Amino acid sequence: MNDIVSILESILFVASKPLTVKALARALEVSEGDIEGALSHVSEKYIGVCGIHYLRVDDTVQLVTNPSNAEEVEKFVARDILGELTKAQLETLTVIGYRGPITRPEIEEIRGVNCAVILRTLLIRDLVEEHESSDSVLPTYTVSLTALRQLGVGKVEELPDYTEIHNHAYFSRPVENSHSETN
Amino acid sequence: MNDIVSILESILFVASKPLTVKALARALEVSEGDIEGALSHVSEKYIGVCGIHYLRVDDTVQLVTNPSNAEEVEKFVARDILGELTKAQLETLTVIGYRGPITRPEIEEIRGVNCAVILRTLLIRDLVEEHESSDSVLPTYTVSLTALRQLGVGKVEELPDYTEIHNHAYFSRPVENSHSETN
Amino acid sequence: MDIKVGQFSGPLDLLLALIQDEKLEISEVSISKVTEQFLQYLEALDETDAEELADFLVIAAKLLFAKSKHLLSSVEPDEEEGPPLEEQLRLYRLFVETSKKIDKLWLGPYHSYVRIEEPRLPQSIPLPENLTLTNWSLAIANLLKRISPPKALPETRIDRTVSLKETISRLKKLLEVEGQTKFSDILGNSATKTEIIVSFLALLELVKQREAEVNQTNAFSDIHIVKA
Repeated sequence: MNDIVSILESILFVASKPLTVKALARALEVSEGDIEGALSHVSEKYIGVCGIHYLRVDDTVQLVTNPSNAEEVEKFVARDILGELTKAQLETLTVIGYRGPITRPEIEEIRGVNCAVILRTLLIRDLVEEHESSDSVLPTYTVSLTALRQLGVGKVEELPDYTEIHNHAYFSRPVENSHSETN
Repeated sequence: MNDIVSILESILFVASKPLTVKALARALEVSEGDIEGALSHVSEKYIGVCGIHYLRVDDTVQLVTNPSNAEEVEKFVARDILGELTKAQLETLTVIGYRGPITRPEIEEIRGVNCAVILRTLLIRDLVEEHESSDSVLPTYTVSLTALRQLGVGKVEELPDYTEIHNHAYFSRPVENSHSETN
Repeated sequence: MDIKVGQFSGPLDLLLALIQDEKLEISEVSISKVTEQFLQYLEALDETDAEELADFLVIAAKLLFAKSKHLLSSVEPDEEEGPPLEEQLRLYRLFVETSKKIDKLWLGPYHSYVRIEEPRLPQSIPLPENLTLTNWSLAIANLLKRISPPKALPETRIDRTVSLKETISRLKKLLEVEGQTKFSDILGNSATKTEIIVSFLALLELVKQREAEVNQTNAFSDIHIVKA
């Protein structure tokens, strides 16, 4: 087993939520005393000027951002979410507009890149809607009314060259290459 | 404004995704040079036995857990299932890792085979990244931070025998070949 | 050696396997030795996969080119053709050996994890100003442009693949009718480098099949082709 302090740092980092000393002791199969000992090292390190701080409330612990940096962090989060659409976000949105309802693997097949993070952002910004599909395990996506309103159209069929692009040969190809791992 | 290193740590901590030096400079309203200076401090701190590690490929950075703690961390987060790589995927990823940023024709020159489909698969699996190149018509490819996380290294330079292979003369002189016969 | 179609990740992988199977080191001589086996494998390839066949044909052309250098002295190595095949193969082998180490890391116990921050939402989210119909149409046009080339490429490769077979049968017919010809006549005036390679490949194939014989009076003169 590695250095228990190092392991605790890793776990507190990924957890993104408060963890109890008891839960940590059980997971690492050590005593609560050992955890307390390691946590005292963690508490000395993530303090002061460090951008990541150690926070303890009763017997729950977690890592959080340094409160002094709150303003910059908020600004970053806001800008990250509120700024203009990136090229990739806009492109993903058009694919959903012309081909929706569409699943994530289908979008990725068309764009040729992973779209997980982009879809999450578009969902948070209320530009796409997620639908549980009855005949598939995967949810499907369509552009939201909010996005259509911003574009000044009433429905997706009113998007520029809708019929032509909706039926475009590059999109209509069956999902082929994703399985041909041999090449 | 607080210590730029501290703010960077906070932002990398909350971002939960790879960030570019450019995006960080814009968010903090400082020069990219200032960001680079601060990142060099971050890179020296989150390394070695520390539970949090610093990853970098090209101009993209992210904080992740120390790869040595994977076993314990996996008790708290869903295990990454990236699956095995096919021989062709492995070859292509290796070429990109050691020779990236690299264009598709350059990869094909080394592998002697068309790599369009395999690159698409690697892009969809988020194992390589495509970069629009300003000084070339062709996009270049690097391995992604996702791939580095799976390989458990902080940067491509930590890959086995990186310097030797990265600097391998493309057209090695016949005299130099005697040593390559030994392996 | 029992070789199966699709077993190799490419022509260099096959070439490497053939040389290693003969327990030879990579050299001009060893590559020359396995040329015949390489061509045999080519015949076993699924011809419907034109793209794969084309990649194997490029290496086959290089192999035959190297083999014929000594026979036909008018064939000068072209600087644009890139490094000698043995150099290319050594570099490729270096990456194959390294990829095995990468595989160990890939499957090994050491992986890093990212943290997923709970989304922090501001009170109200304004709409992105750049979501306009103009940008919309621009984005979809760019995407369509970007995803078109990978599909166009195989078509040009198919042309090349088809033309090897066509060239062989054209040459065969020509010899049957005329009895003899010259290499320059086969090429015509506007032959591209690819056409020269394909024609040369076709000629060597006919020599191999003992359908034709070639001779040349001096180093840079035309090649005379006679029906065997």
